[in-house]
Amino acid sequence: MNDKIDVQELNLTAKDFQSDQDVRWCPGCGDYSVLAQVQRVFPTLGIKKENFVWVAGIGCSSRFPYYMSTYGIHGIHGRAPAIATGLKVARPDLSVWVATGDGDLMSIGGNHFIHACRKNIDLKIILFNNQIYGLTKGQYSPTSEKGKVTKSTPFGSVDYPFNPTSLALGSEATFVARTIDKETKHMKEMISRAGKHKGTAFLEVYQNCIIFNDGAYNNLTDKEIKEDNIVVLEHGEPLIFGKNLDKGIILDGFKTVVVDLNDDKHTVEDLWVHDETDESPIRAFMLSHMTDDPDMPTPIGVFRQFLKPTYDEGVQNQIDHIIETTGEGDLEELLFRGNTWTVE
Amino acid sequence: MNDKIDVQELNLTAKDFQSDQDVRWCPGCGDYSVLAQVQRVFPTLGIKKENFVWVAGIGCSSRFPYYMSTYGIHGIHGRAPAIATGLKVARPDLSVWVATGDGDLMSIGGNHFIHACRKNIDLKIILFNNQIYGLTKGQYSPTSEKGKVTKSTPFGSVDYPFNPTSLALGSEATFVARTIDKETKHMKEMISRAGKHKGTAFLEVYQNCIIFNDGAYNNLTDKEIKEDNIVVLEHGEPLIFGKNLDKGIILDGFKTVVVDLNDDKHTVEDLWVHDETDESPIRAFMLSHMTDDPDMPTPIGVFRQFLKPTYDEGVQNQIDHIIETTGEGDLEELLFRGNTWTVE
Amino acid sequence: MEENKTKEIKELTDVCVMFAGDSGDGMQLTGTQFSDTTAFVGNDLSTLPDYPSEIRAPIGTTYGVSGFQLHFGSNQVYTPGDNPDVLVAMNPAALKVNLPNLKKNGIIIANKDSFDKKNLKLAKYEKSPLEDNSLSGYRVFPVAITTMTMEALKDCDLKPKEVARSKNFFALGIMYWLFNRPLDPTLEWVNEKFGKSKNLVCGNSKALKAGYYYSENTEIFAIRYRVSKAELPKGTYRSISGNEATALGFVAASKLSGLKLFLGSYPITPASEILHYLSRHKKFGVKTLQAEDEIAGITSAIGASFGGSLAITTTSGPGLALKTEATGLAVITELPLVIVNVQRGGPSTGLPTKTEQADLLQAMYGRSGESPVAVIAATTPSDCFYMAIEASRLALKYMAPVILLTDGYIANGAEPWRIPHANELEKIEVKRPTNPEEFHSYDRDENLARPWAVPGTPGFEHRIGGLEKANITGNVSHDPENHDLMCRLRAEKIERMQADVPDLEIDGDQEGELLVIGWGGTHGSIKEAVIAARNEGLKVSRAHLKYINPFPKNLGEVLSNFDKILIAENNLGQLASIIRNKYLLPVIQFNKMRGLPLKTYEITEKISEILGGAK
Amino acid sequence: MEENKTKEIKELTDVCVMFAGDSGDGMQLTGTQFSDTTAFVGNDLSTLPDYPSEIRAPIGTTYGVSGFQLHFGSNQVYTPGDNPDVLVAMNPAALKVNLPNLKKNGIIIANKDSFDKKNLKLAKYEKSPLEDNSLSGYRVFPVAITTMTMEALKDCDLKPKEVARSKNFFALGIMYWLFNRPLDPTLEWVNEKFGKSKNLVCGNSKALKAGYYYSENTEIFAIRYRVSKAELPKGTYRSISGNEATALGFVAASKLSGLKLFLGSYPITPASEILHYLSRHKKFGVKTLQAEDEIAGITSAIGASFGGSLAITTTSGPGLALKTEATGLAVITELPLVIVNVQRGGPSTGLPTKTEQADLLQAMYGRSGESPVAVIAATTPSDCFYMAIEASRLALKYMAPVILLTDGYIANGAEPWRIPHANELEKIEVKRPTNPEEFHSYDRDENLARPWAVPGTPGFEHRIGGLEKANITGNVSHDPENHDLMCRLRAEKIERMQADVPDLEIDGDQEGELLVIGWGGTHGSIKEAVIAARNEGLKVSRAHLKYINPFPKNLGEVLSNFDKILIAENNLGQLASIIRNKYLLPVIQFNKMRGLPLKTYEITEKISEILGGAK
Ligand SMILES: Cc1ncc(C[n+]2csc(CCOP(=O)(O)OP(=O)(O)O)c2C)c(N)n1
Ligand SMILES: Cc1ncc(C[n+]2csc(CCOP(=O)(O)OP(=O)(O)O)c2C)c(N)n1
Ligand code: SF4
Ligand code: SF4
Ligand SMILES: [Mg+2]
Ligand SMILES: [Mg+2]
Repeated sequence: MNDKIDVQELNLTAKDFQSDQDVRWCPGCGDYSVLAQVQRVFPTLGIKKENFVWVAGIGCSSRFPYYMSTYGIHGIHGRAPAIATGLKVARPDLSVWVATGDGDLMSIGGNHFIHACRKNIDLKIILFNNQIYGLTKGQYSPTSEKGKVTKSTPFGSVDYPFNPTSLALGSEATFVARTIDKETKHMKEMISRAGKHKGTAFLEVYQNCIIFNDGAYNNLTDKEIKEDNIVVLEHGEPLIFGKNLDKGIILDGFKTVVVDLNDDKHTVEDLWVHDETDESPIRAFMLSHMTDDPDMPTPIGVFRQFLKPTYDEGVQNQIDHIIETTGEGDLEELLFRGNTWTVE
Repeated sequence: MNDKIDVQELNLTAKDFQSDQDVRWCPGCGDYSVLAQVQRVFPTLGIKKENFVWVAGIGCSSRFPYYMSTYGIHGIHGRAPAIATGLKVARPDLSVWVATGDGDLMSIGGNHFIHACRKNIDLKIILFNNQIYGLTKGQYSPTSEKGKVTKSTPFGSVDYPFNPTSLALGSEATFVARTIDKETKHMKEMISRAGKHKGTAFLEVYQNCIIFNDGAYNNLTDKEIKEDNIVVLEHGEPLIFGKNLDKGIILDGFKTVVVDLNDDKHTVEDLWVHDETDESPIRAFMLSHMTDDPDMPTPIGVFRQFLKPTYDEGVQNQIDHIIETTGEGDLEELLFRGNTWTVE
Repeated sequence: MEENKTKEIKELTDVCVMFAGDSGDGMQLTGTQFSDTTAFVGNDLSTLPDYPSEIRAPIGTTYGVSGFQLHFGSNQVYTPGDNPDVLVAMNPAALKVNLPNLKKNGIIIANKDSFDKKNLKLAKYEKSPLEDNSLSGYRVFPVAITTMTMEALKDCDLKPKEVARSKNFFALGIMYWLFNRPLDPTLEWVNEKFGKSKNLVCGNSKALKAGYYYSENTEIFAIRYRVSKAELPKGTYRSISGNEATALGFVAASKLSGLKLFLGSYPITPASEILHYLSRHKKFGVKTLQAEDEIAGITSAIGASFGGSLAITTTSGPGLALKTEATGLAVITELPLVIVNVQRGGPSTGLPTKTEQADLLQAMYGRSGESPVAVIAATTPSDCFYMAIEASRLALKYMAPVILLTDGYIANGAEPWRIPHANELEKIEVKRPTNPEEFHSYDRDENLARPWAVPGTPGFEHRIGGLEKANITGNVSHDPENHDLMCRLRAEKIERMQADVPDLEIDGDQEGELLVIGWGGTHGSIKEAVIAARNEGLKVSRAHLKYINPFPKNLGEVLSNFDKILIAENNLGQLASIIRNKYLLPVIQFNKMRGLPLKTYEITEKISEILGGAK
Repeated sequence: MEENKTKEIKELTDVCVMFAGDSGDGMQLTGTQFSDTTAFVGNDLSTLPDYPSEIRAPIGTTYGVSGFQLHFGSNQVYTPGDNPDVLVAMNPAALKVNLPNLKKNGIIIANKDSFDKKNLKLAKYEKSPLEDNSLSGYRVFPVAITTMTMEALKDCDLKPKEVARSKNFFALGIMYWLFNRPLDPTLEWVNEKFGKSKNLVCGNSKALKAGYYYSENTEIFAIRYRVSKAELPKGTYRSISGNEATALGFVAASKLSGLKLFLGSYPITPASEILHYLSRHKKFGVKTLQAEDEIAGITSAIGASFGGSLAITTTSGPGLALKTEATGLAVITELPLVIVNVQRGGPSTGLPTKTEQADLLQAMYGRSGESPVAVIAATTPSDCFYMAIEASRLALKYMAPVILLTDGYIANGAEPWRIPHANELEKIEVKRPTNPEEFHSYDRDENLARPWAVPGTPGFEHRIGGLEKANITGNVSHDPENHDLMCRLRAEKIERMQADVPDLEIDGDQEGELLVIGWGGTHGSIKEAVIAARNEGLKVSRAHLKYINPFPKNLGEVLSNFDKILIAENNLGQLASIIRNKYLLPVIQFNKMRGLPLKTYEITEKISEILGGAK
């Protein structure tokens, strides 16, 4: 990507990123909050407005590009990561963002997702995970909990959900993070960090669908209880949580255990200190698995950030190197190359 | 699946599983060895011959069903897990096996693979991983190492490979194992264990493609060095390897470290003891990541085996329960159900 | 219920009404209740739900308007009507969107309370149309629906939001009064639906009654209308939508064939309801798999078909596109499979909630290689039931994939259906090979069908797959002559289905100057248009195709008996191109692609134009 | 090289030879060398590689036979020939498979050493056909190729395996002698290819020479043949296959348009080589992405197209099927995109290494909704170069997807190509909108193309996508009339391309009794068949279509000038159905689906049959 430009010089505001189209999500939908934060973060990234592109699939959340005044493409269901891959590989100078839903990315688009992660394409993928198919009016999704009663599972689903962060880590994603629609400040930071990462940045947003899956994240958004159910990951900091910041997480072999900092058995020193930069994804994978564990709080924040060359720059470098060392291609030479003969 | 039948009674032999079709792989191809072991294991599983079905996609390896005298379907590229899912859900009484390649399963078929794992469909998936596209004559695959020079990457690939076992674990597969084409005894055991697992059983076979990627696994098959490069996982046993069984693996926090059992610093007691039955996939994930680590030996064996209800039985149970409690459906009743009125 | 003697009652043969409001106003529900009651009192009817592709587009905007159109009468009714006689507009946006369509001098019942500054602005009205005389060509009845509903419900102990949500029932009450319909069916429904919450029962019942009695007791309406019972064939009836009928048809086919039903599907508008309906029928052993995508939907069905199930997959256009490759696998493996495609507006995502008929050529030709499949189409909501059975029968008898085309209009629309008895439905025979000695996987019976041996049957172990197979033996074969033969056999097999296709019937004279032809869901529009043309004194015949591949045997002959052929389609001429190709006839086309059913009057005009005007 | 004066030399106008052996015997390489040398000496030629779908099917079996057929002559040569005059059979299986095709009295050069018990049994011969008189209708030359190669190479210090692999060059040496070709080009090639290994250079050169001198010095062959230079247009030539030409064409189009080339593709036989060739051209800034599947292949290309690249995707039938949905997205977003489909035998996996023309209808109609694209087809290996440029030009000028059809035969087959100079190729103009004030994303120019504004350009930020868009503004629109309009505009845009389509030329009389029509890769077979028919005294004209959608302007008129139209296709009549549909003409069809090019003589027979026999 181009060198960052001075933010002052760009002089952009959130308003500059609002498109002239009316936003058509249901009143109260969690998607609004993501839109607002993105519009707030974009002016701060040091990237020219015309160099942002939003790519989406199909779903409520995938309407996102229409509401941004950047370049954008509303693609077909599940294919946003692949469209974005082509765009980014062809144009490494652009900042390419993907807006997608849990059906779009985890169901039909699963393959493109894991391959984008594997290749470490420099994309920012924002997953609006509402654990439901919104746009098609409420079927269960691959992130819905087992036993979910929906239109397509009237007696409860019998399959197990994906944990999107685990899948991303299994696919070797270099930036894996999570936030919640209601935690706007936290979300803003996560979007900004994703935007600054070089490589595939995967940000899962827990998003409430007020119509078809209202309250799916109540335990993480209800003011009364949320602090006991969320642990905020911060690099270099111990894993502390709870209303009174009196709970912590320690490691017992390969098990994470919640401890009470008020009993005299444990102090802050004993706690697991978060290290997001670890090259090995093991720690991040453990954190991710805390999500599935009813005894553990749900982590939000950056699980992992690790830098390695991206696919798109690899492709570009190969070309640049060859042109540098052997010169640019000449069509005439190419046409007449190899075994030729002449008829007089 | 039906209750197992007495093996004696079935009285099947390897020969009973050989089809009348000539096997058409290249002489020396690693696929032969898998075929031979499968034909040896099948008579021992206590399943009637007519209840086995092989499903495959497209690729050299995917020709597998033609060479077995069981029921079989040679599908289309990448879709074997989905075909097999439909078959198994419709017919939970069958033992359904998938033969697939690294292109078939990890490239075009990635989505069906991760969803089969997620749902825990009772399938046995055998991945013939030769790190190359064989049938299409030698393009790199998603498991090829970075920098690989092939017909489609004449200057070397710039993407990173999948580690299939990591991906399976990220998708919550309940049985994850690996073996090597040349290790026939070990392979036989792995096939047998996969066959006996209830749930998605994923077995990766390192398979040599003698034509397009010969020697990809030389370090694991060359008699001279292989013992220093492989660690065989056995449940309840410490991780020991090396020609003289004098190396071991210990855990240093989240890092695996190779130690020399001959120096006086470590004894067998210090070593990591393999526990394949752990509910949490963290340990298995660490083992899987050893594969990517040049300082560590490559694990073969069962990384993880964990039992939870399968999707196909969940579907069947729901139906059985409803029929049991409310009776079988009556068409006449269904047609005339709800608001009706009569015109005289 | 007593009739109010003081008001004039006018007899009508048919009426078209439109309920329109915000996506959150419950218009679909209101429309459905009115339909059910109307069916109950014995009218014939046809409906057209029409909603935005957003779930709840912002309140008060024109693109958030949800509508439900309903046409009912004392004669048979074939379409939801071109133009409503009555418009119920719950807010300014609803008025704005639907006014252009309303008949001259039509009735507008408007919720006066919602015509406030905010809503007027959202609908982009400068002034209130209720006050600026712009509606002078209509009979306008502004009613303070919101206020009166609040008033009526004040004792029900409901939250303001809940009260607001009940105002649609006040409007429904008005309409019941106006068209002389009983309240009881809806009151019963309310009791059943909300039984658990006394307050909601109170609210909805009171709102309904309040609307009714308000109309009766005030002077606002001078006239009431009566639409007498239609003369319908004797029998027991229910109201049914196309998607529900399709689902029921497959459950029936499963029973009739003795095979378990398997559906592999991925949700997509407007096909998802088939998945929803079928997933309820566990009692019938129906297995539904919500797959990870459309490809897994069809390939899982292929797996289930190999396993011996009656296997189906359901989708809409973009999903059918994704199923093309796998359909080819079903063709070459010669497995029975039904693919239901509920057509919607394309190309690509297009107009996802609107209707269209433009997937016909995709169904016919959208596969690699010579890859013939049977293609049939349902004509009305209830016809979906029979065509689902028919598709299953053909697939099982000929061991081949069958594509059943319906469309968003008949899938969502509803009509009264004279329910057949289970024992009136013909059984579907399923043959299984019995002698392992003589078994060859690509042997053929008199219909060219190969034997269907299923896993679990000892002695019949065999392998099938996507590589070309030798005829009879089923071994992989690269033999050039065998490939040529197999390509022709697969095509021939579909041709042979013609034996099962009923002759095409002509409505009207068997020969003459003009025959109007359509297929699938345009049945009602064309039928009504032809009736209208005849009423204008025009001589015109009509035929409607349900079998496209293969065509009915007599189609060529039928066509040859008319001087001119008009083909009316909700696409740019797809059936026309197939007919031209097969019969080399210079057909005339009528094509509109508005995402809506064809307008009857436009077809009538076209007929009139061809025949040189009304006679 | 001196000619051997003692042997008779016979002059021939054209010869068809077949090199056949085990998949591991190097027959493709041998054939290619013979072709290159033959082209080098100035013959015209046409080739047909034919190999099994297994990589190395078990040695000695009939299904493991790999063949390379080559037709060369002193006149222009249009096909690889129906029946070989000479068969080189490296083992019994190769003889068995190819004998049925050999001309009566044809020459068989057989590697006697391989006709041992084991190989005879593998080929299912009871006795050696070299000894049982069963080949009496042919001129058989059994040669101990293996033994003599071993003898010749004993000083090269090669492993036995390497020696065995050189025997194909011994056979090649025989053929060079027999047909009077120089050894030098191949010797040079050997030096270049194996330069690093002295031993391999030694082995291959010695084997080649040994074969040559063996033929010269023994009495085995009494006659040599000469095929004189063909009269070819002046210029510099190279031998080129269709896939290589396609790749070169796109590199050229990239240069001519000034756009970077992006290929998103997934490997599939017989299209993979285009990916292979293009991935080498990094010097030209070409970016190739080997995608995870065909859907990612095309959607990544759509992304790249949005980003301003010349974007293409390449595949074969089953892959085209997977690209259908995304093609619809390219249609509705009106982005330039070229989709190359190298057709192979279908349906499904079918005959993956064989040729066929049965994806035409899929290309035309295989998408949901009304989703028109341009469809053009290349006729010969070298024509692929020009058609790749043409496809790019149309896509860029009209902002629309273009499908370019080639097939396995022309993709793998090779012919001499008179190389054009880069400056002879017409530039491709690419317009970019310049005034942000006046920019509307669905505005249209005189060709109905919308403006192509690319990310990174300030002031032109806009959104496109799969939902229907309002004409001009490009806003999402559910307006019924707009949808109808847009469906018609998209169709009209493709129609307008007709302005760029050259008139169809007729080979032969401009009117008459019979016109033979074909399209794409059957060009050579039909041309040769028509020449043969004329040689029999029949009057017949010929025309070959390269543009199918839209057709050339004058096609209707051309067709109307003939009493009868014969359409010859390697499918069951796909072009015929389109022509019948458009022109309502009762065309006669000639269809064969054998996975091979059409046989010239069969078409000639058909012509003769239609015209009532030779005159
Ligand atoms: C090929 C295809 N299949 C199915 C659909 C129907 N469809 C549209 S969005 C969607 C899923 C929406 O769920 P999600 O991605 O979670 O987004 P949300 O609406 O919840 O934000 C589906 C199944 C489609 N448009 N295209
Ligand atoms: C839809 C489709 N795309 C592509 C192909 C071509 N193809 C056949 S097999 C294959 C990959 C083979 O690699 P792998 O799965 O690793 O199997 P192997 O041959 O190595 O055993 C490909 C790309 C195909 N047959 N169908
Ligand atoms: S349906 Fe749910 S996800 Fe969609 S816009 Fe409404 S609230 Fe949001
Ligand atoms: S090409 Fe490779 S994988 Fe395929 S059969 Fe030959 S050796 Fe085996
Ligand atoms: Mg969702
Ligand atoms: Mg492979």
